Amino acid sequence: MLSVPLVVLLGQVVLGLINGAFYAVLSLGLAIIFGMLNVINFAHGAFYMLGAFVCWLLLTHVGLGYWPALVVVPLVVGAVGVVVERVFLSRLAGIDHLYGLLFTFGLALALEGGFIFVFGAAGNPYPVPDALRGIVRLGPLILPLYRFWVITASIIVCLAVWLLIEKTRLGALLRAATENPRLVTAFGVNVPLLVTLTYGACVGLAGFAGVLAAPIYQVSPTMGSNLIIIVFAVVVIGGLGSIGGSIVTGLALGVIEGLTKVFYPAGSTIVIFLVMVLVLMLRPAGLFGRET
Amino acid sequence: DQAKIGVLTDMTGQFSHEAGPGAVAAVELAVEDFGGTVLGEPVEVVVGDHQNKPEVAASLAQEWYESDGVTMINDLINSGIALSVAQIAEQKGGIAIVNGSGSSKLTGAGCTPNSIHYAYDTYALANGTANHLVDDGHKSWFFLTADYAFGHALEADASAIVEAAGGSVEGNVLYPIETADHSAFMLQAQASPAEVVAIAGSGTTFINAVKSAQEFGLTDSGKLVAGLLVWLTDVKALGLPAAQGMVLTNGFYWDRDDDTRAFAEKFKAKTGKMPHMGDAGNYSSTLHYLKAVEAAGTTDADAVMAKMRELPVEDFFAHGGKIREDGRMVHDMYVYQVKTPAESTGEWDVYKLIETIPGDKAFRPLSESDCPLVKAD
Amino acid sequence: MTDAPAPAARPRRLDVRDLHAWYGESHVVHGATFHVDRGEIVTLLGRNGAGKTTTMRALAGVVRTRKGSAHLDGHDLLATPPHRVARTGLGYVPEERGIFASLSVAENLLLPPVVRPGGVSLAEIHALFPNLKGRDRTQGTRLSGGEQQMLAIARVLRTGADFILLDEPTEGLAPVIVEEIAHALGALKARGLTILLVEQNIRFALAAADRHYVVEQGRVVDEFDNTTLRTDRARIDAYLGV
Amino acid sequence: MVRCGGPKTTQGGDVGDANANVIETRGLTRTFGGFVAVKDVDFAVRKHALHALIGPNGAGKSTLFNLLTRFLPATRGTIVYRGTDVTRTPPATLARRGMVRSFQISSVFPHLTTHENVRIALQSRHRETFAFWRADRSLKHYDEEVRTLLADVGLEPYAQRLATELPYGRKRALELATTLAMQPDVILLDEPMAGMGQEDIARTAELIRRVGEGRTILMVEHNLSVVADICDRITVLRRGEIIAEGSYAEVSADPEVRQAYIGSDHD
Amino acid sequence: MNVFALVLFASAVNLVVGYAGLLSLGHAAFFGGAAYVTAHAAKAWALPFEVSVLLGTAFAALLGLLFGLIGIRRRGIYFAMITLALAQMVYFLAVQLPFTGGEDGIQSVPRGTLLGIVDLGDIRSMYYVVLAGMVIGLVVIWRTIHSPFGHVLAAIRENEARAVSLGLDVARYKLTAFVLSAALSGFAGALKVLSFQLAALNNVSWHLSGEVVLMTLIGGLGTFAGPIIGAASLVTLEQMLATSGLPISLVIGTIFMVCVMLFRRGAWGEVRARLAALADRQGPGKS
Ligand SMILES: Nc1ncnc2c1ncn2[C@@H]1O[C@H](COP(=O)(O)OP(=O)(O)OP(=O)(O)O)[C@@H](O)[C@H]1O
Ligand SMILES: Nc1ncnc2c1ncn2[C@@H]1O[C@H](COP(=O)(O)OP(=O)(O)OP(=O)(O)O)[C@@H](O)[C@H]1O
Ligand SMILES: [Mg+2]
Ligand SMILES: [Mg+2]
Repeated sequence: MLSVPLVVLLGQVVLGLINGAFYAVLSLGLAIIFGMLNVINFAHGAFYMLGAFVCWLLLTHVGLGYWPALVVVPLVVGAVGVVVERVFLSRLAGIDHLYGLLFTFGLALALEGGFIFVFGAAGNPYPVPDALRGIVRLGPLILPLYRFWVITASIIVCLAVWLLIEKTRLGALLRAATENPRLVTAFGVNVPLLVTLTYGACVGLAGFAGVLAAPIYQVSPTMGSNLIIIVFAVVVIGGLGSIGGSIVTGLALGVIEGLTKVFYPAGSTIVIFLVMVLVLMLRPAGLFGRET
Repeated sequence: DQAKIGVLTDMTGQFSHEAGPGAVAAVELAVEDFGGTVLGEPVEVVVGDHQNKPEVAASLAQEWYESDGVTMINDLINSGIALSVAQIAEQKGGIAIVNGSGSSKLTGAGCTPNSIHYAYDTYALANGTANHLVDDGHKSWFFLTADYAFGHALEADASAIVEAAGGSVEGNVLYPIETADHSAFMLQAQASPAEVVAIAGSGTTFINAVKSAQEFGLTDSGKLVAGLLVWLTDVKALGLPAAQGMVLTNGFYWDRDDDTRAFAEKFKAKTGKMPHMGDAGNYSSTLHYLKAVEAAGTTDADAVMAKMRELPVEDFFAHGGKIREDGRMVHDMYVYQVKTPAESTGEWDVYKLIETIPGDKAFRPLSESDCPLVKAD
Repeated sequence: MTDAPAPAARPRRLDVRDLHAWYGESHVVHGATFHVDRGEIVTLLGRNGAGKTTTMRALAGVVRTRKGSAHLDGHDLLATPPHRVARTGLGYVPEERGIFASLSVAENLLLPPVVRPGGVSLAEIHALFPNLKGRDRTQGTRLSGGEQQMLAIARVLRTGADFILLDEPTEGLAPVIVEEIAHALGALKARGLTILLVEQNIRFALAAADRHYVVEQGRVVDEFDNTTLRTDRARIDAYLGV
Repeated sequence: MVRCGGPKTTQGGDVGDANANVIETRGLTRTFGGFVAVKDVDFAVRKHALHALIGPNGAGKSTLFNLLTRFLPATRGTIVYRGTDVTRTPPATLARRGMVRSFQISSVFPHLTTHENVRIALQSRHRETFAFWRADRSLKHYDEEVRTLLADVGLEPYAQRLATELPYGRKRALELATTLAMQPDVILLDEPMAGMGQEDIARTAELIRRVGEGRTILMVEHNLSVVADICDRITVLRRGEIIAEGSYAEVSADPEVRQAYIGSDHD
Repeated sequence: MNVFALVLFASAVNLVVGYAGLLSLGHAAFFGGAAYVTAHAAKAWALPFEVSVLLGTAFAALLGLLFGLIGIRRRGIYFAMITLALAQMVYFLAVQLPFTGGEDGIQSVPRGTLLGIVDLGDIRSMYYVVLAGMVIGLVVIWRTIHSPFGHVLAAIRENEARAVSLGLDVARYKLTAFVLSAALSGFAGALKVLSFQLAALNNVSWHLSGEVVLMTLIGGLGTFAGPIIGAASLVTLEQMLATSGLPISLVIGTIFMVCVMLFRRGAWGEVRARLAALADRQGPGKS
């Protein structure tokens, strides 16, 4: 085990960061929906899948390429989110958040089942855009160029969202609206609209991650279903309500997971859960969360 | 005595592209081609979606055999389910034919007098590819193995053969089956001096592994990728650019001869896609079953099983195929290589044949079997 | 300005007629009728459970099942979408204070959007409630009970709302602070604000308000001015059961 | 008036008698981040006293309560309850040893009926809480006692209502009834009158006085007429420190207390 | 018979989720863990039926104790995630340990005889034994929620701080409820092994933990009949859909969504609310 060459180890750290970037984008949206709208959005993985599929459909049926898709897909997926929030989730506000979980779980199942029904379970290939094809040699290490793009794009998006939420009043408004929507409404804020748009935006983020993922993974109906609980774990480890926490945790866990893949591959599926148990035993509200 | 065939498969879940609707179509085609009736009664086909839940499969199988008059259950993708339905077939006096699952336990510790393992098994697949490549001079191997019993079996079988044939295993990495991202393992494969990177896994994770191999330039850097269990649908899902050059063993390819092409056309007309070895196995085994029922003059499981063993399997899938006492249907296997996009002339033109392995060399010899039925002899 | 001119001389701001309100199935306010004129401070007095809080919630749009009529400066409050009510200049300080646990003190303070210019400045707020000074980063609900009450009041004063509903603002406050609030209300009134107050503390009501309504079982049953209240304590005590 | 300069109360001459002081703290301190909410407090409550804790908002009264009942760990200092050091005792244990509190912001079991709210306390007192094999009919024998307790605080008519539906003032009464059901030796009441109407205040004050016989009560209250009326001893806290202690007359005459807390209005 | 085991399982989950207010996303570890232990005891150690079931149940109880000791002081979603994480570790062990048979599971578990008298190979007697097992489990749950302990549990769920101030050591009550629920879930898992003669990975997966909470929710959280109705209808539905040719996840997903939108208190909760409303309307008329 100790015979792992240093290059491989370094490479793993980079790869881990890249996976971590995915976790960060997904958990960011989830964390906002979860921490601020009080919805356990189980459909987040399904929206990620939807993002990849819309991207693929645009390419194969409309001929729209990767770059425009990067903008169009989040809008499309976000719009779906807006409809879902408006028509369904908004009616569940104020009751036990388990019902939101049940609903989004059902939605995820239905989306996944529906896509398998229509497109089959095997999935479809999506080509890496020309500009990002090829590999980068870092010394003896070979890494695909596209992965570097993923990490750059994700980190930029994460930072932008973080600034928006933490450095503007928006975050405070959202949190307050979750706690006591009627009072915030009485203060003159259109809470339902705020909530709907936030949900749409976060779901759009998942769609964005889906576009990033399409060229790496198969565009397949089940691509989001196992990811979802990992992303949940990331959010919880980071601490509910902490946007920055979920970004940092996402990246860090990507690296931890990557290194586990070198030393004890079988453990890579549970290392995140192990970390979660340890963190929660020591810090009941996660790494960056605050206790209420 | 009415023959009633149950297709128990994954219609809508993760394996539905490997079996599911294709399996149903194949069985229905076989019944049609047989004439639709046997022993003067129409042959009925029922379909069950086990959703990959052993309890659902077991309940359904029990109900089918016990009260619905199902005489034979076919396909049975998902090894846990195949093993448990084989037991139920024995208890209830039904017949189970496995085409979907590849676990060689079905003819080993889990064998029963009422079950047949038909299209392929992990041993045969590993055996074909490993033998061929080592003989071809690719002696050093690296395994990328799905970390579960099925992957371990594939790897163990293949590495034994590699070593027996004078090759060497340079290393391996076990990837958890939930892994979506295989890049970490690719780095290890890349760093290994081995010539062959063999992927011992199946389904979506297999597809993702091959994709990363391509992305990380494994083939470009002169390594050969071998798939130890590859369905035609996997190659279609990957696309030739990603799958090209891969070496694999299979029990069936539609473009082998006129008979296979004729079947493939019919199958395609019905389902819109070309059949793979599971589909062909489902067809062939159903046909063989019906012939045996006719010959036995009854649907009684023991009598039909006896006839199925007695009659040779003779159709486009297998010529002179034979069912051994451990339930293994022995037939020729084939080693293929995935064509490059340039070589391919059509959507489904993806394999070129590089070796045919005769049936008696393809499967695990009875002498190595741990099936109690064999020892009893 | 502090000396109240004759009520009739003032323009009417809030006009409530035959207001009914429900929690789900239970009918709590049964036809309350009252009014508040510009620059006035008016209290609703009454026993626990009389429906004072519910009346305020109905006006602020927090309770949505309502009937009857309520106009503020001519705007029909019952027809206004709930998030627009604040735009009419109405500010609401709820009985349970409504401090947000997930927000810091500063965030709580800055949360309600400013609806008009001329709100109380942060400096003035800190002068009025020195406890809030330097506590910006403390989590809202970690303040002491009284400090939370101060924060709830300060929060609404900041927005520039000029018609304020104050539900038991003195609850849990130290006597010195109560006194100061009484003065502060006077000062606010001088600035032209109009205030509707629910109060259990009669002493405070007397010191702060111009007129008083008595609420009983969801109806307004009596009205006093300050002089009557001072001279005829027995009448009000009968209502309040002292 | 007695100033609390020294480490011990010098009043009454029975200092040192472990029985005389039910609660004693030494150097009790609690900080939140850099903020010192309770600073080096030496404080004692004598047996069977009706002791009031007053002081400006944010003085640290509720924090002190939380420390005494172990809802918050102390940063420094010790707490002695009936002669034993309880600085590390878990809160539930302390409650079972007879020290029960109420909360400043009403704290009831919202979706249980008023009756059930009180009954839970009786169950706790009689340790009838773990029997998951016994039928709840066995709880019937508490009915009479529950009724009496509810009657004491004027909640009889509400017995079958869910606690959440009670008006604010009634919730406070319910909380008091629940606390009394524990038959505590020491009761800590955090602003029991807050939000109550005049009639209830008078009744509750009377009730507190009544239940206080043979018990020790420590209460935080801003309603000074009540404090003056029923409390025999008063401690004034400001910015986490004790600034005065004594009878109401003594304390209210202290200019510092007047300036910091009472203001000009009260006499 | 799958129905019986899952009805009991869902009811056991309801005990913690609905009555104690502890959302557990790890209960499959108890159900499936007990299934593995029972199957292994009956098959590899050839222990009698009763003993295997007892071993499975005891194992689940111990596992419950372990989960509880680690997680019980965490609240809400944090608690849920700890249970999920620990259950994932059990899943990991189930994949890795040799005796579980990996993804194939343990098959052909012998049923043996009950107390050496009733032959459980006979499907009919098996059926009644499993039914009886379920009824016993449900009686235990019924007793628990309508007991002094049940009332304390409700109080803790409603307001933990107040419960502490009344001298209730909340962690102990929650832990008791959690262990009880784990044991009953294990019992359900053991019953399942005996009806199907198999233990498999899907019995310990988080999907099952999630599903069983959903069953409870659909039937009506915190009602006694809710999980029974929820589990029975979902299992039956699953069985019916298996041969219907419909895309199952699509149908089940849609049913979940419709249920949430139409009756948020769960099927049974909704019925009860309607009955109560009816009684209210008639009440004043009569008096
Ligand atoms: N959320 C609620 N659901 C149902 N009934 C309620 C609710 N809140 C209050 N009530 C009931 O409405 C009636 C009026 O309550 P309200 O709070 O308006 O009284 P109040 O006059 O403000 O009393 P207090 O002086 O105690 O604050 C009471 O009988 C109360 O029980
Ligand atoms: N958890 C906490 N974190 C930070 N500050 C706190 C915390 N709890 C209390 N404080 C601060 O400690 C000081 C004392 O609070 P405490 O609640 O004891 O006051 P109090 O005397 O009860 O006041 P009131 O009469 O207003 O209830 C307050 O300034 C409060 O903001
Ligand atoms: Mg009120
Ligand atoms: Mg306080």
